[in-house]
Amino acid sequence: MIPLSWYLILGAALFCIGIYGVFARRNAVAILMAVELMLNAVNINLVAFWRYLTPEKSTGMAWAIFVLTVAAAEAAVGLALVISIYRSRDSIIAEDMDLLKN
Amino acid sequence: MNLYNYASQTPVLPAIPPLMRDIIGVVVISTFLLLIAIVLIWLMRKVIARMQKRIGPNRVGGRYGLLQPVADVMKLLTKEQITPAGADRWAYELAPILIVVASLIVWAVMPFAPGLIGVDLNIGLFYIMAVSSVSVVTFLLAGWGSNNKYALLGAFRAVAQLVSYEVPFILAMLVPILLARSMSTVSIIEDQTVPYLFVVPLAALIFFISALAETGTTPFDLLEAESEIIAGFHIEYSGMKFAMFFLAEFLGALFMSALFSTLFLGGWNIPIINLIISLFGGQPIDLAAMGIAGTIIGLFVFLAKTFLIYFVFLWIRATWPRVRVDQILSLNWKVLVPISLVLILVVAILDKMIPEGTTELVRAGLFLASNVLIIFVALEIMRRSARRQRMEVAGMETVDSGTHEITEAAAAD
Amino acid sequence: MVEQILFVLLAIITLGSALFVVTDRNLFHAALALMVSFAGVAGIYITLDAGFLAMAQLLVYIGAISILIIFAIMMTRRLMQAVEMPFNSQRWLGLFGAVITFVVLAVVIGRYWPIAPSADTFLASIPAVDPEVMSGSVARLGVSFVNPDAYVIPFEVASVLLLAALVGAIVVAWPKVEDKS
Amino acid sequence: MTHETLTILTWLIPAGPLLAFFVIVLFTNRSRTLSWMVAWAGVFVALILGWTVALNTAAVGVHHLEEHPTVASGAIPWIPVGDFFEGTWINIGVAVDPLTAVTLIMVTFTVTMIFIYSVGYHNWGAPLGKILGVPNHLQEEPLLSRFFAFMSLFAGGMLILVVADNLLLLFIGWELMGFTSYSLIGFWYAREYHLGPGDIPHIPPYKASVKAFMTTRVADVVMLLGIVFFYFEFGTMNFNEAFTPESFELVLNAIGPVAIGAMALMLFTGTVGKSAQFPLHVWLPDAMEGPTPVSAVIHAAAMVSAGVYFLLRIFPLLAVASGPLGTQTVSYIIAGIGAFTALMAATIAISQNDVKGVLAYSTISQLGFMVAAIGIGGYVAGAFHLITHGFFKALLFLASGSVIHGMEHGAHEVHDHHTDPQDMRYMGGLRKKMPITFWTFLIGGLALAGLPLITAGFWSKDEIFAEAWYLWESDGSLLPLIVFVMLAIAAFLTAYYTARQISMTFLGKPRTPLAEHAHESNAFMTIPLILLSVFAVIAGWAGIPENFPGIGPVINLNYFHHFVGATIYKLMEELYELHLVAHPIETLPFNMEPLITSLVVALGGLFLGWWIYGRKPLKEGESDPVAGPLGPIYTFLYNKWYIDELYERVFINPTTYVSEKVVYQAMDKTVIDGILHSVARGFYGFGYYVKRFEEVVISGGVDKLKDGFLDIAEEFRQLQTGRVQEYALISALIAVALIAVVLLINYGWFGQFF
Repeated sequence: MIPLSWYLILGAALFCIGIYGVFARRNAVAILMAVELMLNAVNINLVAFWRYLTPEKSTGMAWAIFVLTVAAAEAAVGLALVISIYRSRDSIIAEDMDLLKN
Repeated sequence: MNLYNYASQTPVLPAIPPLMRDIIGVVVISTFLLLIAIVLIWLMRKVIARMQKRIGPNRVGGRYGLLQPVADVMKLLTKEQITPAGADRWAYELAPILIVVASLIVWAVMPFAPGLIGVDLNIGLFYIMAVSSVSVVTFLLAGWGSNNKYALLGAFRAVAQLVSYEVPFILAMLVPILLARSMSTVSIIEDQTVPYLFVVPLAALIFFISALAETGTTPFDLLEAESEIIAGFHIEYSGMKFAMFFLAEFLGALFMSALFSTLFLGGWNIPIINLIISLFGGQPIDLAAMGIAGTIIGLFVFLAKTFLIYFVFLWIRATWPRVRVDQILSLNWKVLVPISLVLILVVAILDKMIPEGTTELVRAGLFLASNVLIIFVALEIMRRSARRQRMEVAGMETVDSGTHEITEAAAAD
Repeated sequence: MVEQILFVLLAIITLGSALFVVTDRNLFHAALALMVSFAGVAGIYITLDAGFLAMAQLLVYIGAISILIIFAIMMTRRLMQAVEMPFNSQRWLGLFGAVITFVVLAVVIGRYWPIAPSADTFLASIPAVDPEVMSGSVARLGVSFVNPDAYVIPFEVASVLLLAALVGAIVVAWPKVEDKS
Repeated sequence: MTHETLTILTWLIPAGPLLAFFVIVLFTNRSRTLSWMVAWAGVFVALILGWTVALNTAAVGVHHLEEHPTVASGAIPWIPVGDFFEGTWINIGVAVDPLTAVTLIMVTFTVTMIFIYSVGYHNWGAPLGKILGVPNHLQEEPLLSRFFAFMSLFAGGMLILVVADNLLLLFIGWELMGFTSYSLIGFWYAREYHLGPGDIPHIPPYKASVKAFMTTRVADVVMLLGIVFFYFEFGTMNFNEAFTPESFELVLNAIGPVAIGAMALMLFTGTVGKSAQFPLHVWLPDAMEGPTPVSAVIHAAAMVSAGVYFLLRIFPLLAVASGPLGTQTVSYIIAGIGAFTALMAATIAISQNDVKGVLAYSTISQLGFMVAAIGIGGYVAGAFHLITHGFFKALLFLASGSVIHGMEHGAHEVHDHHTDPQDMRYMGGLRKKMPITFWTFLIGGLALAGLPLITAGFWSKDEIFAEAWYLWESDGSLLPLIVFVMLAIAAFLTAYYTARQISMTFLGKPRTPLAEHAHESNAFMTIPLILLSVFAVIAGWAGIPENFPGIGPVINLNYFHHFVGATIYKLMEELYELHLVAHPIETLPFNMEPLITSLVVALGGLFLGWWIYGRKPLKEGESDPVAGPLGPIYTFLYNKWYIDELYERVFINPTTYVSEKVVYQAMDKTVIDGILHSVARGFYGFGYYVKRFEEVVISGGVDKLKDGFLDIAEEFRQLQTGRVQEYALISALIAVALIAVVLLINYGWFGQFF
């Protein structure tokens, strides 16, 4: 007896927590973690819709898998960027990375 | 598949309500494993001692030192629990629990005998991969938690090694999955009319090597190289916590041997005997159809195979030296992963090329032939590259064939 | 009833650890909480009969991504020793933004699928399908990945993306070698 | 496997090499290693798919095939004919029948072997050669990428030709091979020869390539006319649609025997050019100027086989054209040309000293065998010899290339770069130096000579002899007997010069320091030799007649005969009942005479060759022992019957004269150039004024505009703080606000919420 909306609300909540992390954290690694949370929220929605609406198709799961893939790639590249930035400017504070200012 | 109606397939204890049955199943299996670990300790000490021309434990409990492990456990239980200063309490306390949990729950999908299995997931092997990859985290917890350089170094080594050996481990697991067209351990066992060890020996070899690395036994025991980073990530642990790490290691080794016997030796099944029988035109024995007797026989067969493989583990552990960390990683990335990728490709293509209706033996023969071919080619390439490296080390130049032709050709133009 | 309790527990675990992730000062603990949150999401998948995805979640997120994150934290940990402000100047505005986003989303969801569980409303409970369909879902997934009418192109593209990410990560994180000449 | 799957796989067979060609040309041409790997990948894909298709075709079973020979076929509309919408379309498509299957097995395998071999032949891994366009001995070929690109294109063309189900697609593959053979023969475009008096006459590769291209063009034009004629009469180019009894009767009644014979002969002319039959055979010996893998792939695996394969494809047409209602002339011409070519080339081959030259002429002669067999109506015999010859001739070419490689190695060791490493007179005693090459070459040579009962060549030649003898006995026409006799002599000479070549190359003592210092080649080259030699032996066993004394009853399947015969079995039966063809596809009764003949010629020739050359090998500097006794005949043969000189006088000189004097000097220089120059001046003057206008008006205006934009931008840049999180927050807030507004509007402002 779990309504679909519960899953959707859960996904929304997770997404908003992630988005708050992206807005407010200073540390780049923390921002990456928050982004991973947001991706998870998306996956919850995909899987919930798949299970409730079209369980006999494989669409939802397939796209969840793609999101997983993208998340892995994103984590790898993002953390590599963090490390190289840390090497070059000795700081991973997102606010300090404003080379594009003006 | 629902993890929370679990072990519903077990024919034993049918009367009890499902939840009770599940709890009983979990308790029985875990207790059995935790107890068998004690036997394993004694076994390891005895076997390795024999291999090293020693007698091994021979005081406590008769001249075979049967009670030695009990004494060890007593000692470990009564030791003082020390928590290092500046330790990250969370991680430090969590690590031993998690590692034992992780090494226990993988057994959920291990078929001990026909009908005697925790739960027959249709993605059993995938479950094993996932859980064993989770167990990597615990090393990091331990290493970071116990605020200690050596522990952190050990954790780094362990994670690097385990994460990179995940790849050939999983790739080698994919080959039986391809052959059996299923990820369920039970159907893989039932599919083996010929044991996969004789169908795809290369996959078995790769799986065995990477299993050694996964369990961190010699020659890949860098994560607890006593002589370099005194016992690695669990250096700061004492008493029962240390014992839990130890326990997890033993269970991991045992699980790897059980998995090997499941994937490549036919698990509780008796394919070779059935093969011989059917060659003489007899009716092959179906243990699954024999009820409780079949279960008992299957259990014995399974345990026999498992302990055979575990003995090989001990053998290697007792005889082989430790390799360097760069050697470990280059072995993984330059040898095992490419070979296993090629292997998967070949197996898949061959599986499609063989026309329908060819008998099992012919299929097995073809796969075996392809494996042998790959092995030879790989050995040849490795030999050449090794020779090139030796020449570079010796500082020899490759023969520079001459400027003579060039002037010649220039004259010709 | 059991499902609801289970779901609520999983949701609490997930959201709580997620909050911990975005608020905790100690990044290492944040990463641990992240793992817990991932595990909670995996549990959610299991309640949705997507065991394969749950395992994939464990394998990829906990087994790979979290490990990566922890490595990054350890490699940049000299910064973490100094206790610092975890939030930047726009934290209150950010909080407001997040909350308002959640409100809007909740309103929309509430409009279409009522929150309260009651038997008569649309999709009030997980629709029952015969176990064959569920047990065959992984096989269907696999087929749809290599089926030209389904997802073979995205699948290949994803593999190329992974390769590119691999190479790119190595290239970016490679230490700068100052040439001797 | 289902019909559809098989068809898709068949479409994909040529795709691999063609794709490899484009990938190499467009992307990987900078990296030689990557290029050959890509080429290997393409050809391996072709191998796997080709063998899968072939094996699945064989799995269908002969009896079913005899009823429905085409196991896979699919076509797509390609060119609209006449009106785009109502008009018909020319379809191109693929079809697989037993003939395609066996050819696929042979072609894909040999081509793969040749690709593997080429990597070693071009010294991959050795230090890089410096000079482009000439062979860099013992150094890596600088143009390796180009080489493999063209080789892939060539293989793709051949595979297209093999799987094609219509004349048009077949012709496309045909021309692809024509072009690539041109560019591959001329691969060492900068090579020049400084020949001494005693040396073997060579012409430089670029001339050889032009010669090959031009000669085959002559034939292809006639062939194209034939195709047009075919399409005009039959109304389709698809073999399965065209070759039905009804359409044959229709066409025969419509245009009569002479015209259909002319059509057959026009198509046959293409084969004459491609398969180097007299009088258009002159290009093939000079085509040896290409690298040896090219010689192998052109003269054994692919191109020359394509001509014969084409003849087999249109065999029903030939059979009808020379059938009872047709004219015997067709078969007389085809078989006569084939037999004469076989004999002439064999006679030339006995006097050649170039190790590849001998093989070149033996190729011509063996092709003559096939064409003669087809000419007298031996469908299966021709196909069988095509397949076996493909295997052992590729083996022989690769082995000779390995010999040359070893000799070049020796030349490098002793720093002698004037002795021709291809000249057999300078070889000898290589048996000890290059054992693997020797044994494989021996196997190939014996197969070529037709060593009885073991080698593949024996079975296929014996099939041809048996066919000819049977036809002579059955309907007593004189043609098969003549063919029989000529081919017998040719086979004798074949065995003779094979023994001569093996003896001069491998036996005895080294006659020069080059041979003294020769080395065995690397594994890249030897492994294909070994694999090919296996097939050079066992390929023949598939065709042992069931009524052959001793072995036949034991094995008791003439599998090849029934399998390939199934391709047109049904069609020929129907045509035979309509009295359109002289014979259906029938199993030959066993005759002693052809067997004895082939035994005698093979063993006799081998023995004679060994007696003259092998028993007491040539000493250093000793001339050919038969040169003395034969006298002027030897000179005549040595100069290849003076055919090249003849063509030079008759065709080439007048053409060059006319083009130089009349066309170039008179027309081009004076008339056309004059007109062009005046036009150019006019446009130049006009362009000057356009330029001025552009400078003043347009660019001036653009500058003004730019300055304006710069000033605006100065103001706006203040907004950019460079902090990602701020951007994210702002955009998110805006988005949420928009959504909120939309919702409010949607739900009638503050109407019934919740």
